[in-house]
Parts: sequence; structure tokens; C-alpha cells
Amino acid sequence: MKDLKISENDVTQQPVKIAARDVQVYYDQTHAIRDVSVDIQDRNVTAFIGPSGCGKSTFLRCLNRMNDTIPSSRVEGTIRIDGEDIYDRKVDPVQLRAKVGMVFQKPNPFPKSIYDNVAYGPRIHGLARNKAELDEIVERALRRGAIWEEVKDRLQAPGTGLSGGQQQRLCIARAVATEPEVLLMDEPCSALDPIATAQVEELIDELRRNYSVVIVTHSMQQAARVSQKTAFFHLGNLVEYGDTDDIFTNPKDPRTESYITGRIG
Amino acid sequence: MKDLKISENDVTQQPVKIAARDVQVYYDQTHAIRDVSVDIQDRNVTAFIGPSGCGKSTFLRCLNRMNDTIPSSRVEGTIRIDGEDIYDRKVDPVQLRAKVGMVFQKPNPFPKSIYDNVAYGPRIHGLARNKAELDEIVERALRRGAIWEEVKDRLQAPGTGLSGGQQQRLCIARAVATEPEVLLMDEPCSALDPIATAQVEELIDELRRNYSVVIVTHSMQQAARVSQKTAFFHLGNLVEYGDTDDIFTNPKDPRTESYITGRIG
Amino acid sequence: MSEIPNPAAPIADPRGASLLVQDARTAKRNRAEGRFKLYGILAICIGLLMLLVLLGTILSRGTGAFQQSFLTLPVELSAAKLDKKGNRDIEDIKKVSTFGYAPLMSAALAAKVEKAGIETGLKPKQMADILSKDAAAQLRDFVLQNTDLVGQTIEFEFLTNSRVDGYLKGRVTRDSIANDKNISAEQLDLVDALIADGALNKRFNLDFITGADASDARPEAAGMGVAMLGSLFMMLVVLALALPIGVAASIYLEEFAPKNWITDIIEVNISNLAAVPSIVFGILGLAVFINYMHLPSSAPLVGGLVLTLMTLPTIIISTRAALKAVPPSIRDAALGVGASKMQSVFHHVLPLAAPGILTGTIIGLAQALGETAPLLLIGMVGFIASNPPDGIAEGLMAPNSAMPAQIYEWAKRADPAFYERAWGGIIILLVFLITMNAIAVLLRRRFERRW
Amino acid sequence: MSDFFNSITGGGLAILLLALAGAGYFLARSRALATAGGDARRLHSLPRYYGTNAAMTTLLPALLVLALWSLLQPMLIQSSVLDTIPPSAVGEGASVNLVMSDVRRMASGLDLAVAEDMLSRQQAEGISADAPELQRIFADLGVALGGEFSPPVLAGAQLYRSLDATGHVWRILVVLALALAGLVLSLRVSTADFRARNMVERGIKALLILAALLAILTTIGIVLSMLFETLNFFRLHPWQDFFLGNNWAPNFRGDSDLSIMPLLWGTLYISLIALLVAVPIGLFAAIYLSEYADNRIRSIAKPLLEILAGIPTIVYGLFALLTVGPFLVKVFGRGDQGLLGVDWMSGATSVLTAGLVMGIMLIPFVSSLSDDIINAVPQSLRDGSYGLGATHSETIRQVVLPAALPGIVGAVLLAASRAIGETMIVVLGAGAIARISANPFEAMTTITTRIVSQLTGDTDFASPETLVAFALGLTLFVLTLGLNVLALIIVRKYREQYE
Amino acid sequence: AAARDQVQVAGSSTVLPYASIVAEAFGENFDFPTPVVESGGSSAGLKRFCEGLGENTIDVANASRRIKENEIAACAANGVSDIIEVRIGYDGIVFASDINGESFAFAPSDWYTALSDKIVKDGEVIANPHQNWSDVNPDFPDQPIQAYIPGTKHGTREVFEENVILAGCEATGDFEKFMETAEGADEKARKKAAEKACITLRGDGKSVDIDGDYTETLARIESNKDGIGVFGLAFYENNTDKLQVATMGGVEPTTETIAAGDYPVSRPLFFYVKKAHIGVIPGLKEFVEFFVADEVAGPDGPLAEYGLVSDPELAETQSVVADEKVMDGGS
Ligand SMILES: Nc1ncnc2c1ncn2[C@@H]1O[C@H](COP(=O)(O)OP(=O)(O)OP(=O)(O)O)[C@@H](O)[C@H]1O
Ligand SMILES: Nc1ncnc2c1ncn2[C@@H]1O[C@H](COP(=O)(O)OP(=O)(O)OP(=O)(O)O)[C@@H](O)[C@H]1O
Ligand SMILES: [Mg+2]
Ligand SMILES: [Mg+2]
Repeated sequence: MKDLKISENDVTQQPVKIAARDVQVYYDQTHAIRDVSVDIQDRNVTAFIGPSGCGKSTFLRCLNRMNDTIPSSRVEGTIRIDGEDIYDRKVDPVQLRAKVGMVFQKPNPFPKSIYDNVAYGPRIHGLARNKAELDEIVERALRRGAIWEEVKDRLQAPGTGLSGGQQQRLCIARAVATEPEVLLMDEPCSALDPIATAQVEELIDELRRNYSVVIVTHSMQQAARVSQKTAFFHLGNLVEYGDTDDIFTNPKDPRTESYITGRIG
Repeated sequence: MKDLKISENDVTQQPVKIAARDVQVYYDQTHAIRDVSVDIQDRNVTAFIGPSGCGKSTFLRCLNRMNDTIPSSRVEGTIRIDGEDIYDRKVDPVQLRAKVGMVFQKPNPFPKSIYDNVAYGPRIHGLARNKAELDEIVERALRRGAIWEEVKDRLQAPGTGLSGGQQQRLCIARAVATEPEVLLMDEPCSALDPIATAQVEELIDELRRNYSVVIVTHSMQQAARVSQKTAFFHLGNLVEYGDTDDIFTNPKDPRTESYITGRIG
Repeated sequence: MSEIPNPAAPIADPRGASLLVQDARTAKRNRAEGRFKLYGILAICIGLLMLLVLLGTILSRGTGAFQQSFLTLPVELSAAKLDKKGNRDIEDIKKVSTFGYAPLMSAALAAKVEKAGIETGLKPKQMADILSKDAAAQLRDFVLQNTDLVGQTIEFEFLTNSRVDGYLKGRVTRDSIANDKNISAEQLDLVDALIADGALNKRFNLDFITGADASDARPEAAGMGVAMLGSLFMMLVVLALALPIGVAASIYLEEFAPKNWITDIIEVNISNLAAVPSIVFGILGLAVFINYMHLPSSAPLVGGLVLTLMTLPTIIISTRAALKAVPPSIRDAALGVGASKMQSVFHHVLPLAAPGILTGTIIGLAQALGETAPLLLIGMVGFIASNPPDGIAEGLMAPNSAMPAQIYEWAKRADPAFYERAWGGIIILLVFLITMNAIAVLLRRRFERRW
Repeated sequence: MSDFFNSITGGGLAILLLALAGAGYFLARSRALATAGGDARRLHSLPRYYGTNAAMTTLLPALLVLALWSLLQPMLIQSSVLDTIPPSAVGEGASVNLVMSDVRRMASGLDLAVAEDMLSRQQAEGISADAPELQRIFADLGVALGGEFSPPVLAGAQLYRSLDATGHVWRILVVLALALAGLVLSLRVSTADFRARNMVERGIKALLILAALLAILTTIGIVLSMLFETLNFFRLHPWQDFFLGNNWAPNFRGDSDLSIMPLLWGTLYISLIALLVAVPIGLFAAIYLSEYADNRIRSIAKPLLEILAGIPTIVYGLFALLTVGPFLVKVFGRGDQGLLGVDWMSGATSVLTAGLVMGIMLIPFVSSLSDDIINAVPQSLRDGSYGLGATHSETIRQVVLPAALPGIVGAVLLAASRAIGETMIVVLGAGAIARISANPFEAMTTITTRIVSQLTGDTDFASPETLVAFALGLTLFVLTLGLNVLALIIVRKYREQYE
Repeated sequence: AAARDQVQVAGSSTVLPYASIVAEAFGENFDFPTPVVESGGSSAGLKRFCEGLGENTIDVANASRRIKENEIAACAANGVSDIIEVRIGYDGIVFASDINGESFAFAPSDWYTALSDKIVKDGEVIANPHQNWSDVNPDFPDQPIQAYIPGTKHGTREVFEENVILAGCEATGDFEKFMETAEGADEKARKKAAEKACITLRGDGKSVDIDGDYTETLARIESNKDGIGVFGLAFYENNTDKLQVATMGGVEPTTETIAAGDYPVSRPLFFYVKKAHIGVIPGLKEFVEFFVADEVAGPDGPLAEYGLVSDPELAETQSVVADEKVMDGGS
């Protein structure tokens, strides 16, 4: 694995949180992810970039086994979180997903009130002892999701009645509320305006202090701004993985270079 | 209307395609759009920018009366396209929408094959005399949507099985296929990678030669790149409207300035 | 790899715990999950078990009806008796009533007994009692169709009496006939001898599937065929009316109707119609279709119309639920490319709602197929032993019964042989139903898709 | 001339109209295309819409007038014929309607006679009542006459015939003229700019509305067909007893206690038990099928369960009486010999027996419809929940079911409706004793079974014992209406719109 | 359009089997199509009969009771004035229990004492205390009382109340006691109240109304072997392998004893014909004549063989039919 070696050379001081080896993903016949091996570090932000349809979402979904919900998909290879194989038969995907939260590409608020949307995770995981604590958790999550000011007066209004960007931030708040160790974000800012984007980026930066964050983005600028590590995918392959600065200033693979400079897609 | 005056001062040589006057939109009690008056020119790209939830989508939907489908929404004021009031009782919203195409914020392909997704519009508008012509239209639209290469081998596969960005481009292709005079695009590139974004921007530029394009975007860069006119919305108000260059280099309203420089949201 | 504990994290946080070991809370939740799933499996199993029990009961009681005992005898179609004028004119032969055929049969049976060397103390008339009361009619029908055979001796398969048939099927035993004045032990001796001779045997009974009803005195001759056609024509009417009208009404209410009190009234009304006892639809049908519109009574057309009214609410309710479930973004997408509301509904929403619509149709038709009460009032329950209709028009207008009505009638009749036929009829009804469902299920599967 | 019109029967007219409509379709289509220079793209709508519009404009008004005319003509003719009949011709105790029906029957007899060539047209118009052959002709033709054969009736019949013939001619003329006018009009407007699609869609929408109104018509029909008899009932029987009494004991000799209360109680009780069986089982089955089961199991189990809805109810009834009832007695009855050692249940027929069996029948109503609804909940909502670490069942309970609630309520309502309307299972499974008791092991009965039995019995049809069926039906109708309004309000309140 | 070509009959489900046997034989032996015989009960049958004249109304109504005055009036109001009443025979009503159970020899008073809601004991009107048949009559076995009697909509129920319960009430002398205790302005009202007291049956489940048909009664006896049910004679005769019949007043029910009037519980069966339809509906007259012909309805005919107690005065009925003699009350 040529790509992998690059990344191994660049290990920083952080321990490895997620280690993927030779991951293959198939949708029925389609081979969507080929031979991807990558080490994602703790207390770091890792960005996945690459042209549309290259498999970023697919790979991201493997990391918390959300792929299990797509009947046609099949995952091969091993992915370890904290050294434990998450595809092990003994692993409970539910527990895994509590640990590895996710924000989806399309905002998908529940058809419930804004409050209930956020309180949902803490409730099922029993994170709050009482209503007051829950209120507090919800408020903190909404603040971190940079949406508190907009919705604080209508917490009981349905989450589906928000604008696209508001819905997306609500989903971020919802994911943050369960306090995951790893947060997977699939283009979390694509529906957001610059200010909200800045707020989310700030949040990501804050999260980085305790958690590992993986973010899919189409914006090189964003990747450059928020991430420490960047992985470039192309046609299902992990082409290059390394320190963000290196990737953007000094890409090793010609494909990466041409993508960053805007020549392939 | 202070804002309007600005825009009127900046009229370029292009004729006015859409003229909105004192538009108000309500969702039940919520006053989502206040007193918006704007002239959108033909053969031009107009960008709507503004923080999330400020009413860009809402206003955009007014322009082809997609708001009619939300029972709680109410539109006041006049919007004229080519001098004809589109809210006139005699106007057929269907005909209007054939003339004013739309790409939605969330990709929403039909659960049909990719081919049928694109062919649908031309079919119901009788744009093709025979199968060969239809094939041609579909291919051209998919090419313009910058997705032809990815899907040309699986035109009969379901449109819903594509990746998020592919779905969005499919929706663009679908909208382009009916050859509208005005194309409304609600954050068309938010799910797209830079290359696809560049292709769509190229398409927008190409469309501009014949049509009027209105695009909602969160990316200032994009607005600056593709649009000739920019409108800045804030809390339902049209704060400022004018030549894109002016808006970005020399905003007249303090709110515009702080948004562009990233201070309000 | 262990994490530094996070002081800000709340108490129940499983932070840092191994994924390979389930924490207590997850284990508890997983047990709840297991239970939940188990309830689902249990529910399905209960449902299927009940189905199995019901089908088992039906099959074990009803299969007998598809078998029938026949006695094969050489009969001399004596020209002297049947065609007294000797000109083989069908009109003249018709004049001989069934009473005129009875002696031919007794004679034939007596001859057979003699030829086979069976000893019996019975008189020819008593011997002939083991034959069905329908036997004479059988023979007469045959002769009327083959007048050229008059004067010859033919081998003819006669139906036997229901008691004899029951004896062959084990329903009637020598013990059980102790008080029975319809059959005697000597007659059973004769039956045994004829079985030994090979003249009397049991075989598959096609007439049960194709024939018409017979009166109470002749259970062995009763068949389901004509009633089946009656049901078929009714279902055609129901399908042709209830499905389009139901879907049309649902489309209007769900997609076009302004949401105001008028549509509320219609909506409530429709759910309410679903709760109207089916016999009330019979009252309505009698008043409107027969007394007011002067349609013929006992006609499958009227039955179909009544059942249409009865099924409509079921179809409308399920169709509306299905339409409601189609995501609004699909409608937006269609409108956005310039489709009219109507086109968006017919091109996109309706196909997506098709599985739900078909489910409603399956359930509605199943209900209509098995319904008796409303038919009672429009004259489709009773003794309607007409011939199979010649064409669609006659099929719709000529008096006919329906399968459930026929079953209901048979179940009421005194002779236990009818009871067996009622269960047999239920088997036919179910086969009919399953065929009907299978078509709809196949269709439904083509439309099913999660988006 | 009149021969020509006579030769156009109802069917003939319909064919003529259809032919006109067909011609309209093709003419309008090609005319529209012609105005657009043969280029369909320049048309406002697709060419077929122009054709359909023309066919529609030709057909619909003509059919509407035809229908109205056919409805009104007999009434008008009747009133003018009645004017000519002297009051003396209306026999004692007979009503005007009776005479009128004789007139009609005789008129159709005369028509028949003409058709069969037994009378010439002139004869039919001029023949007098004492003509000897008339009686014979009528008998030959099979014309039943109620009253005496009187000259005024015959005169009335002759007038009836002539009016009818005139009406027939005019009807054909007017209808054809309308159709032609529609055709010409629609052809004239079929130009490129004409909004043909809008017109066609307006037509389709009218049809859709008509379909929805059919439900209202049915309701009106049901109410009307029961209202008069209900009023008759209340004329014979005190309403206080019916609504407020607590005893149901119809009696041949009259003077019966006919109170709805015990029946209503039985209805609610049995339906409740049935729903307690059907809703959990059905809902869990639906959840399992749509969420857990793989496609193969689902595609087998769902249709299998649907068979339960199609098994004739008489089978369920016998099942209740012969299998479930005795089993329950074995469990809950027989004292020390029973399985539980209790003696709560003596007979096989009870509320519980009927409720259980009815519940089984209703399983597919809940399971199949709910399965479809649950299946329609977008996958993205499930993903959102899984992504937060929710288990499958938590997702179902807290996200999927609430989103599917309106549809599920609809399914449950349908099941409840069916439970209220069921007869055979109750007759055989629940016994026929009307009483108010909370003990589920006792026999009870329901309103619907009483309607059926009172209506199909041997009692005198004008007696309160028979008429009570109508009052029961109408009351049940009003009650379920109330329940449905309630359900609507509840669903409105909890309705959640996804996406 | 030509008139409807088959005879249409509707009404009582008790008459239905006989009517269908006749209809079948008629269809076989005449050139007319087999008549359609609908069930639905005497009430519904007569109602449709009285709806008017013409081919969309029925020709013949079967009834297990005589037509009532107000029904005749309702008929007349709709133009159905000339009605021919035809009595076809009698329906025997028998009491039968499971073949393997105990045998019974009843008197009407036993049924009254077992089933009435209130009985007189030691001069007091008390709620019926009897639980077992042996409480009713020491000669009876110690078997719980469980009676399956026709529902109140059945014509049979009327006969049961009249000939068994009321007769029993009078036989035990309870009737007089009820007369004494009854309230009422005059003799007639008191008598009515007393009758009502006699025929009000207990509601504690010892007596179960059967609203279905005899097969249901049979099914109930099969599921509860202690049960005793009320059946039609024809039904019993077809199910002698499952049922044993009880004697009433010492007489065993057979077609002969009933025809002779020895067996007390039976009822006449009728059908009613629209005279106006005779000669109009093809085959109507022939059908009616065939129905009452000796070889059909006579003591040796198929109807008797099936269980109908043939009318000793059949000849009179035949002449009524032959002369198309309408009922009084008609014009
Ligand atoms: N269907 C609706 N019902 C009620 N309120 C709505 C609805 N849709 C939007 N709104 C409200 O109207 C306001 C404007 O919404 P809109 O979708 O136009 O915002 P936007 O500018 O497009 O935001 P974004 O960039 O996040 O998509 C918001 O406050 C939103 O909550
Ligand atoms: N459910 C599915 N069934 C079949 N193929 C799928 C499915 N989801 C994704 N694919 C295919 O797998 C490939 C990778 O998809 P994926 O969604 O991972 O792309 P992506 O990198 O996230 O793209 P984008 O940036 O557009 O979201 C694409 O070719 C896509 O068409
Ligand atoms: Mg993606
Ligand atoms: Mg928006």
C-alpha cells in the first residue's frame, strides 16, 4: 500500500483511533471502495476529499457500520477502533454508533419537535438523570450546533419546518448531544452559509480537543482550514493520505495534484 | 425601497426578465419575506446570498409559484415575468414552471431510471418527435449536467441509487432538459465536488447566453465567479441588490458588508 | 487503548469502554430489542398458525366434497317408454318426465344385481333407492342430448344417494343408520356387494366444481360452478368500479381537495361507511338498484354494485394512506419541471402509492368475495339453480348466486352431505381468493420500493 | 321520420355520441397540429390533450343533458298524464301512484304489442278499452295489471305513449345538437395557444370530485333508506325505551323491550377485545415484516396473512363455536377439571370467544396496511436514528411509528369498523343474549347481528320487532360517525409530516 | 323487452327446502326454467311480495306463518290486491338431544318449568331456581338444563311459546296464579300480562336463543353434550345418527302423528301468489299447481319424504289453486 506508507511516515504525536485495513465495499456488483487502508488519529480532524461518487460517503458509513442498513452493501477487510475490530461478531453496532456519531449528507431531522430531535440521543443512552439535565444537554448541543439563537423560542416547533441550513445544524446538534468519541460528518456545511459554516468549523475545532472528527467536504478551503489530516479518494481508491498541509502544498500523487488544482473530477 | 433604488441605478444593458415588487411571503403567522422588490435581468446570472433561514429559498420558490404547494404559505405583492403578473388568476402555474425551471436544495430524483428522470420533462412538454430525438435531448441534458460520463452505461439504473452529488447533477440535467427560459437553482453545488462545481458553473455560464439564471449559494466565491448581479437577503429583507462586483467590493449596506466579511449570520 | 476520562462527560457515558464488551445499559437495550423482535416473530407465527389451523380444518372437512360415488349400470333406453311415437322427435321425448325414467333405472339395477349374482331381499324399488334422486334427471338430460341412442343399451354412471356416498367416505356407518329411515342395513349389504363387483366406486367429482346447486333432497348433485361464475361476475363489477372510483376519490381528497370542512365531512363519511354493517348496504341496494332503478333482482350486476359500495371505503382509506406516504419532494420535483399537478399525481405519486392501493384492493375484494349478508336482501341467497350464463350480459343480468351465499345455504341444510359440500365450497372459494390475491401480490411486488 | 328516431335506442344514441367524440378527438388533434405548423413543440399542450378535450366537450354536456332529461321526462309526463285522469278512475283505497303504475305498465304493454306486430301503430294509439282483443294481447305479452281495466287508464297510457315518443324525439335532437355544438366549439378553439391540458385536467378533476361525492351519495342513500322505517319504528315504539332502556327482548306478540343499550355494550365490548387481539399482533407483524424480515419472508408471509381476511366469516364462526369456545371452556371453566381449576366460563359462546376469533380475522387489516405505511417512511429517518446509536427497536418505536401514525390509525379504524360490522362470528361465537355485563366469559350480542336477525326473521314486516332493525342501523351509523370524528381530531393532533 | 322468464319466489327459510325441491323437479319436467327461490325470512319475503306488481317484483312469497292483516293492507296499498293463499303442509317441531346422551319424555309443563323466568312454587312467584332436569321432574336424569331454542325472529319460536311454554304454564296452573297477581285494568289486559309472564324465559344462559339455523343448534349440541335443542322434523330425520328425539306428551314426532294431530307442536307452512302475475309470468300457474299436486305434496311425494307433514286437506288447497281463489280482504 503505497498510500498507506505515506501516512505512516507522517504520524503525529496523537494515538491512532481508527485503523482501517484493506477495506473493500461492494454494492451488489459495484465495487465502490477498493483496498482502502487508513489510520485516523484521535483528537484530530481528518478530511475526506475527492470527486463526487468516489466513495467518501460509503467509506465514512463503514466507520460506524451504517452500511449495515443498506441490504445490497458488503464490507470486507478490517476496521479497528481503539484496537477493536468493529466488524467483529461480538461488537454491537448500536454501541458502536453511540461511540461513533454521524451527521448525514442530506439533513434528516425527525418529524418531531426541535427539542425532541436533540433530546432523542441522550434519552436513549440515558445521559440525563432528569428533565433539567436534559434541558441543559439540549441547550448545550444546540449552542454547539450554532442554532440555539434561531430556535430557542420555538423548541417545540417541528424540526422539519426549518430551512435547509437550519435542519443541517439541527442534525449536527443532535449528533453532538450524544457525546460521541468519534464524529463522522458527511458534508456538514454544504447547506450552510459562511457564518454558520464558520460556527460549525469552530465547533469542529472545539470537538477536536477531546474527540476524533472525520469530515467529508468538497471545499478544499474548508479541508485546509479545519483538518490536520486529509485523505484523497478517487474512483473508490484512497489515493493519498497525509498531513493536510503536505497534501495541499506538496501532493505526492499526480491525481491528487490535478484534483486540487482542479483538473480531474 | 432603498434597496431597489440601488439596483435601478445599476441597470445594465439587459432587459428585465423578472420584476418583483413589494413581495411578502407568510408561512401561517411567520413573515418570511418582507417587502422584497427586485428586477432580475435576462441573459444574466443573479445570485441570492444571505445567512441560512433568511428566506432565499422561499423567495426563489415564489418566482415559479412553487410556493403554491405549501398550504400554509401566502404570497403578496406582484411578480412579473416578461411583464406578465405570474400571480394573475389567468396564469397557468404549470406553464409558468415549464418556463421557469427549478433545481431544489435537496436532490430529489424520481424513483425511476436515470433516463426516465431526464426524459420526463421533454415528454410531458412534447419536445421530442421521436425516440431518437428524445435520446439526444437526454444525452445533451446529462452532458450539460456534467454527469453523462458517469451514468452513460447505466441509464436504466434507478436515479435514487446515485451518490448525493450525482443525484444533484441529475436534477440539474432534468431541469435543463425542458429548456426553460429562467432557471432557478437552489444551492445546486452544495453537494458537489470542485470539479463538478466547475462544470456546473460552466453550464450556468453557458445558459446565461440564452436564459436568465437565478442561483442561491452560500459560497461568496461562487457568487463572485458566476453571477453578474447579487442580491443579499437578511431576515427576510432584501438588504442590497446590485452588480456583483459592486456588492463584493463596495457594499452599501453595513449588514452586507459584515456578512461578506463574515461578521453576521 | 484507554482514554483520559472526560470530566465534562455525564455519568452514563460509556466513554472508553470496550466495544467487545457490552455495557449494562446496552445489554439491557439489546434485550429490549430482542424482545421487540421476538414479539414480531410471535405475531407472525400466531397469524400463520391460525391460518394453518383454519386451512387444516377446512381441508380436512372439505376434501371429501371433491369425491363422489357413482354406480355404473348398463341401462336399456327402451324406445317403448321414451319415444312412444317412435319418431325420435325431441319434443316428444321431452314429454317423458323424470318419473318415466325411474322404472328404467330400477330395471337396470335389478338386472345388474341378478347378473352379478348378488343375493338380496330388497324389492327393485328399494334397491333403486341407493341411487340419487337426481339419477333420473341425469339420465333424462343425457337422453335429450343423445336422442339417437334411444332404443340402445348404454353404460351409464349414476350418482348414488348421499347416504351411500357417505358410507363409501366413512361418514355413514352401519351403527349410525340405526334410526335412519333413508337407508337400511340391507341396502348397505347391496352396496357392499356392488362395490365388490366393481360397479360402485368413488372418483373425482368434476361436477362439484362446474355444476349448479341442487335441492335439499339431492346433495350429491349439488355443485359450485354456477355460483362461482356469479362471484366472478360480481368481482368483475367490483373491480371495474370500486378500484377506479376508489382511487379517483382518494386522489381528489388527498391531492386536490382544499382542506376545509366539506372535505372533512367527506373524509369522516368515508371512514364511517367502512363501519356500516354490510347488510345495510343490502338495504340500500334493494332500495336503489332494484326498487328505484328497476334492475333485476338476484342479478350479479346488482350484487356487484352493492359490494362496490361496500368495498369503496376500504379501498379509499388504504389508497389515501398510501398517497399520504409519498414524500412531498417527489411532487415538488415533478412540478419543478413543469408537470401539472394532475401529471405529477398520475405519473409519479400514483405509481409510488400502488403497493398500498393494491393492498387495499386485495383486502377489499377479499371482503367482497366472502360477503353474504347484503346478498340476502337483493335475492342472491337461496336456491338458484340456473344454467351457466351464455355471455357477459347474461352473466351480469341472469339470476345467480355467489360462492359465499351458496356455502351459507349449504351449511344450513339438513343433510350432513351438504355440510361436507359447504366445506368443499370453502376450499373452492379460497382457491379463487388466492388466485385473485396472487395476481395482485405479483403486481404489488413490482411496485414495491423503498426510496 | 319518427321511425328513424324510434330506431335510435339508448345504446344507439350512445354509439352515435361516441362516434362523434372519436371524430372530435382526431379532428381537434390534427387541427391543433396544423395551426402549429405541424410542430408539436409549439403547441401549448401535447396534441393528445387537444383531442381529448374535443372528445370531452362533445361527450360530457350531451351525456349530462341526456341523464337529466331521462330523469325528468318521466316526471313531467307523469304529471301531465295524471292531470287527464279523473279522480273517479282512482279506485277506493288505491292511490294515484297505483294508477300511474298501471298506466306505465299498460303503455309498455302497448309498446310491446306494436313491437310484436300484434297491433299496428295506429291501432295502438286509437284502440279503445272495450276492444276485446286488448285483454288477450296483454295476457299473451305478459303485462300484469293491478287494477281494473278502465278506459281512463287506457287513455292515460295512450297519452303517455305519445308524450313519451315526442320526448324521445326531442331528447335525441337536443342531445345530438349539444354534442355537435360541443364538437364545433372545441374544434374552433383547438389552436396552438389553447390550453387544452388545463381543460382536460379540469374535466378529470370533475370526475375525481364526482367519485368523491359518491361517498356522500352512498351516505345519503343509506340514511334515506333507513330513515323512514326508523321514523315508523319510533311511531310504534317509545324512543325512551329504545335509547335509555336496558333490556332487549323482542317478542312475537308485540309489546317487546327493544333497547339498544345492551346491544351497544356488546358491540363495544366484543370489538374492543377483537382490537386488543388484532392491533398488537397486526402491528407487530407489520413491524417485523417491514423492518426485520428479509424480502423473501416478507413476500411470503404478507400474502399468507392476507388470506386470513378472505376466509369466509362463517368458517371463523364455526371455528369459534367448535374449536376456540370449547378450548376456552377447558381453560377457564369446568371447575376442578379445567386447566386453571376455575369455573368462570360455562358455555362455549362468550364475548371472549368471539373477540379472539374476530381479532384473528382482523390481523391482516392492521398488518398489511401498516406494513405498507411503515415501508413508506423514508430511509433517511431511520439512518438518522441509527447514526445516533439507537437500536432497531428504538428507531421503530420512536421514529418510524410516529411518522407512520396517521396511516396506522387509519388501518386500526378500518379494523374497528370491520369488527363493528361483523355478524357471522358474533352469531356463532358470542351467543345471542343481550345483556350488560363486564364479564368477558358471558355470552352477549351486537347491534349488527340483531339487525340481520330482525330483518331476516319471520315477524310481521311492519311490526316494531322488524322495524327496529332500521333504528338500530341508523343509530349505529350516527355512533360510528361520532367515533370517526373523534379519530379524525386525534389524528390531526398527532399528525407528523416527514421530509 | 319480454317479461322475465322464470318464476321468482322469496321468503321463509323453513319453506325454502320444500320450495327448492319442487322448483328443481319443476325445472326438470317442464319446459319452463327452474324458478328462483330466495331465502331471507317470511318478513322480508312478504315485504318484497307487497312491493307492487310487475316483473321486477316477486311472484310468490313463502311464509312459515299466515300473512297478517296489516301486511295485506300494505300489499293492497301497492296494488297487490288479489292474493292466493296456499297452505302446503305442516312443519313438525321436535326436541332432540345428543344421540349418546340420556333420553327424555317431555310434557309441555316440563319445558315451562325448566325455562320460564319466574315460576310458581308453593303459591309464591319466584325466580326459576332449577339447575338440573332432575329438579324439574324427578323422573329426569340429573343433567344440567341447557336448552337451545329458536331465536325470537323465528316463526318456530312463536309455536314453541304458544304450544309448549304457554300450554305448560296453563297445565301447571301457574297461569292462574299469574292472572291473580297480574296488574291490569280489565280481564284482557291481565290475561295478556299473565301470558307474558309465562313466556318470559330465563336470561341466565340456561336457555340460549339460536338465531342461526338448525345446523347451528346441532353444532352447539356437539360442543355441549348436555344440550337439548329444538329442530324441524325434516332436519332431525336427516341427522338421526347424531340426535335422538324426545317424545312430547308421550307422542313421538313423525309425519303420521303430526298429520293426525297427535303430536302437539307443529305449524302450518304457506305460500302466497300474486294473481295478477298468473298468465303473465310464464310457468307461474303451472308451478303452483305442480307444488300442491298429489305426487309432490301428497303423503308419498318427495316433500313428505323429505319431512314435510302433508296437509290432510290438500285437495281443498288444490282447488283453491285451480280456481285462482283469492283471499278475503282482497277486492
Ligand atoms: N414550510 C415551512 N413552514 C413554515 N416555515 C418555513 C417553511 N419553510 C421555511 N420556513 C421558514 O421560513 C424562513 C425562511 O426559510 P428558507 O427556507 O427560505 O431559508 P433559506 O434562506 O433558504 O435558508 P437555507 O440557506 O438554510 O436553505 C425560515 O425561518 C424557515 O424556518
Ligand atoms: N445504495 C447504493 N446502491 C448502489 N450503489 C450506490 C449506493 N450508494 C452509493 N452507490 C454508488 O457507490 C459509489 C460511491 O458513492 P458515495 O455515496 O460513497 O459517493 P460520495 O463520494 O459520497 O459522493 P458525493 O460527494 O457525491 O456524495 C457511487 O458510484 C454511487 O453511485
Ligand atoms: Mg456523499
Ligand atoms: Mg434554502
